[in-house]
Amino acid sequence: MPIMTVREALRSAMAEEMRQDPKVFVMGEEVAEYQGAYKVTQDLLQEFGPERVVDTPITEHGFAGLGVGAAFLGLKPIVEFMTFNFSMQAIDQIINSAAKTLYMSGGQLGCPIVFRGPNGAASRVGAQHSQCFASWYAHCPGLKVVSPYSAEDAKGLLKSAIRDPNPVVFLENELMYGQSFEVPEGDYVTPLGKGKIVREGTDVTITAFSIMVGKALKAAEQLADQGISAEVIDLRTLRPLDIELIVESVKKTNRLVCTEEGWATCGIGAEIASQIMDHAFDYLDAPIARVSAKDVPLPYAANLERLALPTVDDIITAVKNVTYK
Amino acid sequence: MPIMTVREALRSAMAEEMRQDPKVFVMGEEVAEYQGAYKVTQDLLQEFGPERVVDTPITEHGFAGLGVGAAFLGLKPIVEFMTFNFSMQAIDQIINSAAKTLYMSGGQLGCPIVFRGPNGAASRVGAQHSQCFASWYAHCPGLKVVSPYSAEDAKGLLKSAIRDPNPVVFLENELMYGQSFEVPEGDYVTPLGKGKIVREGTDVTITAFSIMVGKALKAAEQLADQGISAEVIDLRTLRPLDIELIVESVKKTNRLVCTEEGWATCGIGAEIASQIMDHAFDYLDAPIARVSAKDVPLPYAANLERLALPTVDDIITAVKNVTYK
Amino acid sequence: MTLQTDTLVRPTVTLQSKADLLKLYSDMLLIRRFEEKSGQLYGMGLIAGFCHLYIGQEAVVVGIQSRQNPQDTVITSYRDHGHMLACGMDAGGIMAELTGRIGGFSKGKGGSMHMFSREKNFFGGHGIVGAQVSLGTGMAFAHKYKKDGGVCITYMGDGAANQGQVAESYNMASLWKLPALYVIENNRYSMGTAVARHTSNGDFYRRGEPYNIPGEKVNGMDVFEVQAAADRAFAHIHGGHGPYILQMETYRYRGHSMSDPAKYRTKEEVDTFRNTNDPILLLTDFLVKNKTATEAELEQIQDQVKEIVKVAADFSQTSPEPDPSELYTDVLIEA
Amino acid sequence: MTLQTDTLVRPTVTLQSKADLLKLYSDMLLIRRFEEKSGQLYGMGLIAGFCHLYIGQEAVVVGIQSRQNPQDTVITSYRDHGHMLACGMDAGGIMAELTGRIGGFSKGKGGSMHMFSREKNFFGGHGIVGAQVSLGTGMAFAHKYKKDGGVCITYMGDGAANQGQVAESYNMASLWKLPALYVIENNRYSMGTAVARHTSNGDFYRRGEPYNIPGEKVNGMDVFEVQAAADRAFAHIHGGHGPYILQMETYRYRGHSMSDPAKYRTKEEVDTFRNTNDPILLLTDFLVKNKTATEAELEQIQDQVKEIVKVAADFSQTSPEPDPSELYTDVLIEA
Ligand SMILES: Cc1ncc(C[n+]2csc(CCOP(=O)(O)OP(=O)(O)O)c2C)c(N)n1
Ligand SMILES: Cc1ncc(C[n+]2csc(CCOP(=O)(O)OP(=O)(O)O)c2C)c(N)n1
Ligand SMILES: [Mg+2]
Ligand SMILES: [Mg+2]
Repeated sequence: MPIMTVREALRSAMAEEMRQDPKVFVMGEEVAEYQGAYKVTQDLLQEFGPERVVDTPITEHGFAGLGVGAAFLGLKPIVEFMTFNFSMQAIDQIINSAAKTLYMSGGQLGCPIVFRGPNGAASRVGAQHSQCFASWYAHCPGLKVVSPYSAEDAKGLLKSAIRDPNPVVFLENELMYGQSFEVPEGDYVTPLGKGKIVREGTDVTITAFSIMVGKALKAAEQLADQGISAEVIDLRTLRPLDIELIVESVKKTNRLVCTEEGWATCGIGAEIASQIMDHAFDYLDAPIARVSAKDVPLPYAANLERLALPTVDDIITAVKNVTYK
Repeated sequence: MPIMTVREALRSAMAEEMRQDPKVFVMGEEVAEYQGAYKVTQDLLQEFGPERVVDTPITEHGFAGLGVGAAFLGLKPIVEFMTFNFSMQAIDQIINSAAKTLYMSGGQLGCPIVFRGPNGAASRVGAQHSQCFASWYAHCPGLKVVSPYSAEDAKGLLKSAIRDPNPVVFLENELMYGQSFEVPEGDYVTPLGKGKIVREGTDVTITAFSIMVGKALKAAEQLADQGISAEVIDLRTLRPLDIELIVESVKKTNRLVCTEEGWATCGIGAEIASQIMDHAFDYLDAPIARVSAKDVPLPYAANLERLALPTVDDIITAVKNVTYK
Repeated sequence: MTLQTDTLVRPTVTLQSKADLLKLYSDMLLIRRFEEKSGQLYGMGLIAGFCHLYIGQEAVVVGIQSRQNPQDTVITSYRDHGHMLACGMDAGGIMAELTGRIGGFSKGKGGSMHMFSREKNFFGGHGIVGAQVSLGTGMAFAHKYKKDGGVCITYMGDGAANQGQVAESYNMASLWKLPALYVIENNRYSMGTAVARHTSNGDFYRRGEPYNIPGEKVNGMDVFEVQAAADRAFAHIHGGHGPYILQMETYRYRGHSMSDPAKYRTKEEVDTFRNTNDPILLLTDFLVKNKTATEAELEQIQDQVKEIVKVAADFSQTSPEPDPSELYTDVLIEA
Repeated sequence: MTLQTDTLVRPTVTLQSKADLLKLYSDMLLIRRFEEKSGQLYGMGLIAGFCHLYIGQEAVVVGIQSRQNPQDTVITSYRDHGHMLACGMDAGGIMAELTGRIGGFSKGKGGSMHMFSREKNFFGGHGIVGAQVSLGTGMAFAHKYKKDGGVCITYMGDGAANQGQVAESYNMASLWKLPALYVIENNRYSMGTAVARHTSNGDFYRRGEPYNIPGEKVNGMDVFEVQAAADRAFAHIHGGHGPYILQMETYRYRGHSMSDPAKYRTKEEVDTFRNTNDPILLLTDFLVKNKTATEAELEQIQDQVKEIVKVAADFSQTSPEPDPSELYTDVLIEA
């Protein structure tokens, strides 16, 4: 299988879908002439021209709403937020217009749109540029929320998201853009709403999404050396959550550690923990542990930033706690 | 003790604090000449004049930011959102400017501001006007998040919020405004960060906030008739959460039902459930149950709206499930 | 503002057939009567929540609608019943939505503020002040992208005109020369706030100037002036010159919504508009004075309108509530 | 734009003492050298994340700052080092923040984009494009509320000027006649997007017209023109007439941030500004031609500036990282 970075995977997902469906277009800040602030849209302008690869002014509220309106008329916009931090400017349009209109119209007016861009912490960019919005978006019915880890999934899930008739929030990670993975050739899609066991194990289940999958896999490796067999689940989609997959795993391992890079409070881990209690309480041999960012705005200083974000060691510690080792 | 509506309680909290501290002022849509869209600011203009009771244009983003800027210079703004749904327009200023600046300034620049207004469902106002923002705000460090039930707490907590040197998100409920409660006389405050046992019980703990406290109390009454003794906790503050109080209660009752009017996913109930697992897993005799709105945008039709929102019966059912009755 | 229609016969008018003129009358009257009935049903508890009546503003939407093309699309705020009727949406379906019944345009799930008709090119019905302006700009974007010759007509209130996303939309619409007509319905109040208290400059039509968007202020009580302005606007837009702004000076007779006692203005102010500047009276006057129609013909229309509203009201009460299973449908489209 | 300062002696200039004139020189030079050093430290990996240099734009902030009053407050975006230095904040404290050390103005927790000094009336340093404009409007509101005679000076970029909250702020500032000076630093690019590609009309100073806010376009490379414009603006604001907008035509020599190769413009374009329109060269020329200062005096200032920057750079590397316990402090103020 060819090797591809996550960046290339995302780009080829967009390019392939744009080739196939003239209704698909990309818009956002610096996506065209600059080739993308993080180069995810590189070469798209050259191939598809300025009508389908549209540089916007820095007005997220307006251009997100514009995207939703275009979707109402049947276009399939891909709206890039330079980072998801700036989606806060536009969040009313995402929630109140994109997510709720199908319901409010009794099924008449769908909104086939993808909001995508890097989410969560990058490196040393400070509190305003580092927030993880996974749990906010996952909270809201009417949306699908996706957050891939590998290049294979980044491509397959983004293609699914673009084809999906519903509004999809697609949370990438800047630090992942340059990472390489094996990627199947050709036109494949990865279904939304399905998690994936990325490492099998028997003693504990670790859930993760986006960059945390890599940390969970590293933790699992080190734990294996210490005789603990961890099963790692890449959630991939956060709404709807593939709870069956987690339940099955927990029924086997009887222990669960939920990881995420954002804040814990009302986070994805909290949701999984609650649902597992509903579905597999009697299988739990230990309380479910959460690993997350510390409950502080992300600091700039190198040492503090390291302390604020969840690490491989944090996962290992949590696993040891729930396995009482 | 005198009887007061929640509306009057909130108003007297603002009036008392404005009398005491000339730096406190109120701003928002229709707060002055119209006397408040829901009359919470009635008479304030008459007493304090247009410089301290400020009608704004319908520009939440701008006036919320304006409030934060004024707070940076030492004023103590009370920013009313006509409803919290419209806070989505302004949420970047609430999170990125109000909540994070103290940290980003190394403790130099605090932001003593209160964002208040009705939150969650009113009656038949449809999906765009009915969202509960409790879990979104509770997710974010740097904020305090308060959501009172009784008039006594509405007054005492709002006074604390106004005096607090930090940004406070104060979530009211439109349907509660007209409800009457006994309220102590004089200048009292209710501390932020403390929950309250509003009914003692032994068989199960029910947590609730805002309008759900009333439903939880009604459920507890009916359960008592059926021989089940429920302890009801009014959370009052959602960030920081008074987890000790809940833990103590669960250690006694060994069962927990978390209620909220908003959506369950990544909600307050999920957070409480997760924390209780951390702190009292071995005390739990049943999985923690959540009662919440159904996972759909709020419908307008009377019958559907009734079905969408959590009811007293839903709480009773959940309690019976966790008590295996 | 004073009566003007009886002193001037505008070019647009002379080109209109009797049928067209009577349709203006009929359309405006339908809105008026529909809204009056809505108010009654609200009073009877059959409609709940927010309900914003359009009474007084009828000439705006009827005038514009009469000059637009079939492929043009419309989007507006929560004060939307008039726009839906003008788009040709069935009165019964609208009224049944107000009562929250399955026969409503949104199966009862949307309510007064949230109705849509793809068939009639009506795209809501939006409850967030100003949101429809970015959305409408996106619809204009889609018209251009699809090269379907359509124009998106976006209505907003005077209060909405201050919203930041309106300015953002103007900037993009002008930059990309989108076929967008922005109609500001200046009914002088944003809820209880008079224009002079929400902006230092009520010339909203000039808000496009910094973005090179032309605009005009129009007497929105006079359907002929509305038509004439619409013609100028569409000519500009069809010429490929990008967006246009029309500020319609109008007035709402009722409170902001059903719960608003409207204490912020005097009875005299309301009466002045109602008595000397009512869009339907003005048009009636014109039709009669110019002998376009007889009293009898007008009465016939009145009867037809009455009947439509009656049928709609009946339907809105006999159409059943949505099935409980509807609670869970339409959250997502099955992929 | 061509050299102008050697052909005209402006009224403001004649009123300035030699010390004042040399302070302009010294302040601009300090910013230039400080930023050059920041770029070096970034290259060495001592500064990380985003770092936006102000090189080329020095005349703007130095010119304004030289005409404002001590009680006036300042707020700007992430391109903030120049503003902080002009406010008199210690270069070492700024540089140590860039390196993320405890001696930084935010104890290392904020970084390049997030620094503040209550003492020097500098209120950030904000990373969200346009956010500082509403915040600054609120600071102006507070000046008026407190009747302290202060003006809030809010800086923003050309890209930021399109943000909706800017329009919302203009509306409120004008409605309430707030003492607000908005300075748009038009450095011709919003990241990689040239002005003509982000708006159809680059006359940002006219964006206030729909709200009755006066504005002017100013040669922001000429510190004297900046000063003269600032005087007009402050006179207007102090007269109680509300806000004022100054659009400063300027240029940034470096990329948007350290990671930007700036391929969207030609080397010639940059060189033209640098060689014929550099604010420091222009002032130097003036000082020398008018015999205000000798080469030796200027060299002395250059040495002083060099020393300040050296000391700052040293401090930024010797100041320790914040104690790990700092992770949990400053989230909330203890009530
Ligand atoms: C963002 C937002 N803020 C506040 C509201 C509450 N609200 C609904 S309508 C309205 C007044 C709007 O006035 P205007 O734009 O003049 O329209 P009109 O009602 O006069 O047609 C307000 C404040 C809202 N729906 N959305
Ligand atoms: C709301 C928001 N959107 C996008 C960004 C990313 N971003 C940071 S600076 C910038 C360009 C701003 O250009 P301009 O306002 O002209 O200021 P300059 O950098 O030229 O000083 C962009 C797009 C951001 N920080 N905030
Ligand atoms: Mg109005
Ligand atoms: Mg710029």
